[in-house]
Amino acid sequence: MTIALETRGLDKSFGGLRVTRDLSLRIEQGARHALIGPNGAGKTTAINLLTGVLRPNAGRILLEGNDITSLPVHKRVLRGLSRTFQINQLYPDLTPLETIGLAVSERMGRGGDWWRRMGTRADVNAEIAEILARFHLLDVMNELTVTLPYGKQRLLEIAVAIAARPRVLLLDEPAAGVPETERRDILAAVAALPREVTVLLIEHDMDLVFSFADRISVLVNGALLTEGAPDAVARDPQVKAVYLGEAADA
Amino acid sequence: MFVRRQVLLAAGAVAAAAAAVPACAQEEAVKIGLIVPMTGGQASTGRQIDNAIKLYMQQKGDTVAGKKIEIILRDDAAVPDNTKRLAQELIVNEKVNIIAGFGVTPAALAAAPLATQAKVPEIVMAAGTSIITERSPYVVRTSFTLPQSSTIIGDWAAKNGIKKVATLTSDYAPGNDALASFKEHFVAGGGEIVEEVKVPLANPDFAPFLQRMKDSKPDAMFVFVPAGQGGNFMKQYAERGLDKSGIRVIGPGDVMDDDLLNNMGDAALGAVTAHLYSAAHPSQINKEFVAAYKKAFNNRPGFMAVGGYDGIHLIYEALKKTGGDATGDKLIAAMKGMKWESPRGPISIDPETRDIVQNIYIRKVEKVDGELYNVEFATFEAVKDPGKTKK
Amino acid sequence: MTTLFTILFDGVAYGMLLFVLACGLAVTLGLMNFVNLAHGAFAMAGGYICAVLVNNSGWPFFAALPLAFVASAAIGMVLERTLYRHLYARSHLDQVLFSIGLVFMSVAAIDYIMGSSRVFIKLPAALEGQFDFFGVGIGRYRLMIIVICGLLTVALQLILARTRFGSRLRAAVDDPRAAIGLGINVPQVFAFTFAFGCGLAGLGGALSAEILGLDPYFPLKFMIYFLIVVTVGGSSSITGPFLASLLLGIGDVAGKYYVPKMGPFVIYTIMIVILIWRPNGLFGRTAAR
Amino acid sequence: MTTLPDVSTSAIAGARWRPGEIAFWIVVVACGFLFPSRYLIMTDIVRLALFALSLDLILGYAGIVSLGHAAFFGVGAYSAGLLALHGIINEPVVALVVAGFAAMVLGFFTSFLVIRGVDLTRLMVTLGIALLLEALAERFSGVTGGTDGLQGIEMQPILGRFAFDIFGKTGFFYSSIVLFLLFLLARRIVHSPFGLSLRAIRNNPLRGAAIGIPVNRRLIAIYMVSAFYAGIAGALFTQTTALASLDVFSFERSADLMLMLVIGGTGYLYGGLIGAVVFKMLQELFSTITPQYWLFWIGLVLVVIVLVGRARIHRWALWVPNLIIRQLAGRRAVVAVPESDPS
Repeated sequence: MTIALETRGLDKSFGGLRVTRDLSLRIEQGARHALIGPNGAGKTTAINLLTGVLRPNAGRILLEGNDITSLPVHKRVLRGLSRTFQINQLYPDLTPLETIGLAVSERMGRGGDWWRRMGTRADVNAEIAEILARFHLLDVMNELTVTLPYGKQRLLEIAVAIAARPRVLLLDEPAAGVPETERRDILAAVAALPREVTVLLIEHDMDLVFSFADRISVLVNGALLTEGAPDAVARDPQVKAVYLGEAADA
Repeated sequence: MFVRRQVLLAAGAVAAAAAAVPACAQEEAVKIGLIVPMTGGQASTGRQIDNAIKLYMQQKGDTVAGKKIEIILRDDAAVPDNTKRLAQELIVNEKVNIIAGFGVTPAALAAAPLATQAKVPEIVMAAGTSIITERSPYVVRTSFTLPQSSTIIGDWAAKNGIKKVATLTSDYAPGNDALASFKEHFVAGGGEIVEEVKVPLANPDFAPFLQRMKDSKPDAMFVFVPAGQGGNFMKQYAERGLDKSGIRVIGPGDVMDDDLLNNMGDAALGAVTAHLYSAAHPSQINKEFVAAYKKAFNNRPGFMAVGGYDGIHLIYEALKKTGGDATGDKLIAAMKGMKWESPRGPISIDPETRDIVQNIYIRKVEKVDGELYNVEFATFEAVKDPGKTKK
Repeated sequence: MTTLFTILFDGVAYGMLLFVLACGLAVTLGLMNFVNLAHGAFAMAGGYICAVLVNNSGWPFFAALPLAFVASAAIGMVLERTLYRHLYARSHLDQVLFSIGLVFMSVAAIDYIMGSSRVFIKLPAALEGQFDFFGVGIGRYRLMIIVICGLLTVALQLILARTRFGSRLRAAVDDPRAAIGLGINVPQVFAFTFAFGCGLAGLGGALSAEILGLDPYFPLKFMIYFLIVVTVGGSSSITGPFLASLLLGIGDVAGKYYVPKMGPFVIYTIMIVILIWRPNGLFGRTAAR
Repeated sequence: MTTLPDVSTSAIAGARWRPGEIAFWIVVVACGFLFPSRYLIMTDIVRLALFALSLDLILGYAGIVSLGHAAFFGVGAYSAGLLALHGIINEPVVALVVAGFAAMVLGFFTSFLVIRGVDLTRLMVTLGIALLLEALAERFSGVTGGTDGLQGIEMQPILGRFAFDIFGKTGFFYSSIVLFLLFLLARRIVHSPFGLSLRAIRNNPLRGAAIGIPVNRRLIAIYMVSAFYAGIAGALFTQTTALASLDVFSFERSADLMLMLVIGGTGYLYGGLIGAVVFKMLQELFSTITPQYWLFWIGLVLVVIVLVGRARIHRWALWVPNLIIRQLAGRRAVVAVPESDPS
């Protein structure tokens, strides 16, 4: 198996606070990998390091064997590393059509076109239509994002990430805050992600994690506690102690 | 969702249309478009001119040779592109017969081509650079030119024991005019310029420049700052102790402008300037003028006010001469060579250059009845603009 | 050599004056993150109040100074309660537009009431002129400015460091949200500070009439200087603006003396460089959020 | 994918010309023929409109605030003035474009200072740059004429055929055509993928990068375009008035510009144009009523607009027209587009 995303000895400190400690992850091509950990374990920082929002103090990040440690966010996206956000990071004033159109245009390298109106390239349009259809957004494609129901916004969040046609997708709590009625759509969308896309899922919801992941890494206090197949992790007494016990209360 | 925008568009367009409705009214009146700075740094110039014209029309009535005189006041804030636009609109829309005012040289220059094209007299009541009257055959000036007073103070200084002079002038055309004419005459008379500083026009803090003046240890300093800045200059002059160190102030009279003089404090005492007008000019007509102006506006008139007062007088007299015919060419012809007694003394319009010919007085600041005045002690009669006669 | 000292002396006096004029603005920005371009209008108000009292009502200069402070502070308080407080939550752009509007209004209003020409305050004779101190020319008036502004600065430091109000203010500037949590009435602290800052500006305006000149365009002409003081000095303490003021004062005076035509150019360049290099000011600690 | 044409038409829909827009431009042209005596003020409005359009491009679309946009206006103005004065480029249209590029070059270099930092830093840096240029222009009075401005500029006829006349007819049509062409370009830009990416950046810069938008590069690009527009506006100013003075850099010019855009609203291109019309009319009205104190009323307008809230003002202004539309057209007038705060 080839390694899609790998970190080697990542370290990040804020002031005197070391929030990521010597983090080394290896995520295999096509894996459904979950990163879990209690609150404050450093999951968000890890994702920010992976996507390039933050720069590590030490360590390296490799995407399909290439060092991307010093690449800015947008270049990582173009290399095939895309993400969703835990809290929707959408464009309130844009429609789903425009949002997806933007992502598709950027991926095709047409995002800087200033001489051409949106919607005049057939290849771009076809892909927009395909993605909107796949995520059940066609019916609302001309509504402003800010007016959409939360579940639809959540779908759009994932759709935008997919529109960048990633080879590695980071899903940051995709189902967080979604009402029960719309939850199934989200889960279905996640489950229907193409097999060749490697997924790193950052999640609190253990049901989702265990139904989805084929491998789990547990993060505690910024360091990797353990890693393994779901049942192995579930049985791990250390994990039970620090994490599952807490989650069971929630 | 675009309806709102369309409506806004349409609303804007209609508004634009409404704005552009021409105001056309033509009756038996002579309209004068008065364009002066009423706001901004040069505002005091505009206010004085406006006041003086109001005073004159109050005294002499608003009808002359059977025509009603109508003044249309516009503020250009001394910004030339405003001047040009306002002048054009006054000429085209308001159909004014005369444009007048012009606080600063660039403003007067900006309007000159319009005067030529429209054959409308342009009465310059303030701006003092020589070249203005050469820019259009329709320009007539009732204020002054800087070389008029600067050459004379240059000669006077050289003859009265002043050997070394430091100069401080505002860095714009009138300042440069003043400096050049002073230098030429003073150096020709055997004087020496030991320090030359040009101050930005919009600079309020003279202290560092004054320190330079002081360090160069001249007998006197030649100062030109535009009307309105003189007060600040003299304050700092005193504060720096230049009055105590025996450095006298000489220059054209702008720095000792009458409307500020009394507030300058005793440091101004003894400053010698050459200028066209002093509120203390000892003539009956001036006493009446000063009294009336003070009564109406609670302030002493300065030379800008006199420029406005004479300007409107010139228009009245020219209209009398043409019998109310306000055609540009006829008015200009009538104005050429006109002579009269102004509050500043006898003046006339040079028939060749259309510039003013006037007496230049050497004055010294003294205390009269507890107030500071420029007291005249020598007179150079009928001075033409040396900036032109030279050519 | 003596000239150098005179320049330095003038620069310090100028800088001190700028500090008194601008420190209220620094607090406004630090505390409420409010960009008040109309700060100079309060200074102008103080200046004109002092001028009217001294010139028209015959008050002694030193009696009129405190009143300039009180009156400007009162105006500041009223405007804060009626207008400013509605704008704290708005964007910087709105705040800038609003305060520019106020500047325009104040310019025209003063022009209407007081006329457009420059106003001078009649000074007691003791303050006029210069005396020699080992060959260095010392302006009496500037010396007085240094004394008054120096005392004020010390007093401000003491108030901030020693009093209960000072510690509340510091807490509120540091982190307004935490301060509210601690039970500090931040709006009240702010209203008071705002008024105090306006009062200082008014006092500065009265003092500066002699040196900077007082006319209706004062708020526009000196706005950029105040902003430089605050942006360069940072808004997290008053030491920053104080040092920035001195730097600006000395730099400006020396620049005009030694390179007469390059003066403003030097100042603006320094400001831009500092802003790029340290966006929160030379002495600032935290981001202006 | 039967929905394909649907997506395409919907995507283009935003860029389609609306009747209101067409009416707007018809009125502009009509003004040129209806009010031959008002060419100068109309030219002034057209120039301001172009200038405001330039600010709208960065403020309304990319969310960059600026208090010193006059810097580019001034550079354009002096470039055009110097080109004409020294006879370097006599053809006004070519000179216009060259002046625009001069401003654009300045925009490129200053963009690095402006794209970083928060609003306050941007406000200060832009203001500082404009003041700096003003000081420079004053310092090098040998080139710029200093306080007196460039004197003696004489413009050659446009394309060798249309001479600038004293009453501003040529100037008006020339400026209007330039405005219209640049407006078309701006319209195309904002409806392009590039323009859409700017709106995305303004909405949410973090997410912008996360979908692969090179944020800084886009901001620099639009800043340069905006500088180009402002430069053209400045050059038009010089060419139509044959003047260029220090005043072109003034803070008041930048502040007025902000006011215009605030009146008209940001982010839909017409805001600047409408704002310019309304602002100039207000200024004209106030200064006719009271030549001394018009500044007060302008200030009051600003204060009121901000206090009441910009979005609310626009809603009020449109309440009556919307009502009429509802009555006449029998359809729902949507006032839904929120004036999103640009900062």
